[in-house]
Amino acid sequence: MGKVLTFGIAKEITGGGVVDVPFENGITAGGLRTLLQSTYPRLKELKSFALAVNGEYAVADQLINDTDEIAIIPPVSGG
Amino acid sequence: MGKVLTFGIAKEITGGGVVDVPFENGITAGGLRTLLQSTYPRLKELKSFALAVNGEYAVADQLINDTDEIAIIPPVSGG
Amino acid sequence: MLMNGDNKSVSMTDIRISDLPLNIQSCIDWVQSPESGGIDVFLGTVRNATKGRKVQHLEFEAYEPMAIAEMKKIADAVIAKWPVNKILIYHRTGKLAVGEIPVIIAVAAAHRGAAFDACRYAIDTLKETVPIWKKEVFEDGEVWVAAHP
Amino acid sequence: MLMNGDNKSVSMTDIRISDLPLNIQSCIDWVQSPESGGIDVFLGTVRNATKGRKVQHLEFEAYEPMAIAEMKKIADAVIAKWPVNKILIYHRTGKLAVGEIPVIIAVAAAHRGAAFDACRYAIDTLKETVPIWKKEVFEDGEVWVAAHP
Repeated sequence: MGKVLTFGIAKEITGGGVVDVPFENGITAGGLRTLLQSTYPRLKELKSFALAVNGEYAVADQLINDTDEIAIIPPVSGG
Repeated sequence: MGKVLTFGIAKEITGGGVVDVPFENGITAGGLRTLLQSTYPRLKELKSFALAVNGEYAVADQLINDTDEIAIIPPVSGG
Repeated sequence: MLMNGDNKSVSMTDIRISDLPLNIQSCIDWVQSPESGGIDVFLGTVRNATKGRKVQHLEFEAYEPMAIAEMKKIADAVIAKWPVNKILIYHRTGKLAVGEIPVIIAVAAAHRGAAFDACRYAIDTLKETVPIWKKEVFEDGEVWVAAHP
Repeated sequence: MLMNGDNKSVSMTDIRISDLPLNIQSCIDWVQSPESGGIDVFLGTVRNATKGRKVQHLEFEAYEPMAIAEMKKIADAVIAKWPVNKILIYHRTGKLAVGEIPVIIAVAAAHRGAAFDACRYAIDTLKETVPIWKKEVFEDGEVWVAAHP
């Protein structure tokens, strides 16, 4: 179980700025992404979304622990 | 005989902001350019210079009258 | 003054996220220096319409620590790629009315080519990588920009 | 309001030569409009050195009526080539100290690509065609820039 920060449309889809997600320590970023999509199916409607771990974009095979700061990054639109 | 406006280094070379130049009506811009170079040989040391007639860059075969506003345009360096 | 690469890079860059209006003149004053011959400044401005739909206002949200880090990466890449003297990147958050300025990027360089290239790279990259999100609010609804295909 | 092509072009452009300092914020305010999503601003600044030689100040001289006409041609070309909303070109004359701003070009457009391209075209062309001359004054002499090979 870990906390996941959400922003923009992901915050609306998940219903909160921080959500609890039941993942095991050592899950990959790719695995967590799939878990998030099955927990919140509307994430699949997005053009794309990335995960950030400790403030950096995560790569798919990166391992994640519940002490990491994890965030869902929907398509960015600054500027 | 007509008046020629001068700017920048051309003003220094010719010794004045407006100089009298003894040309005949109907001289071409190219002809006036040659006349100016023989009157003020230091103009030949410039990287280039153009003539303007009535506020427009002149082409070489353009005919000039003493009622035209004529100017020597040394290499520009605005900005 | 002794400076290592990192300190030098820090003194050449000013990166900020704020919910307050940006003072353009102050931004320009900061990047200007006697060594620079040209400054390119890009200002984003809130348009009144998107695809013919009238925009009432925008709302910007940032994942601030990561957004600052990504903006710093952009500034560092600019300094590595072009001979520029200073780069400033400010982005606003919160509610912005039509005509307000969500982003300003200012780049000063000895020669203008580097300033233009670096400024354009910076805004193009910011729009691709920096975790900031914009919601367009219309009379009859709202849309998170670029969220859906 | 009825407008023909010429009047429209005039209302989209602000061209000026002045021996007074330029107010950057006013320039930006003038080009900004609710239809624009981006503004690119180029500022020329007086550098403190040329080829290692210390500059004391610059002096700018213009053949004013022709310079204004050439600057208008640039603005008209910009409007013909790119979808921009407004373009402003100001150039100073007279004596300018290091750090002062001889030229400002500001271009507003719906999308940033046009603003960048147009602004860069405008300053590049200004430096080639507009009859304005710059003298660099050093401690021990002075040089009309670009005059000699």
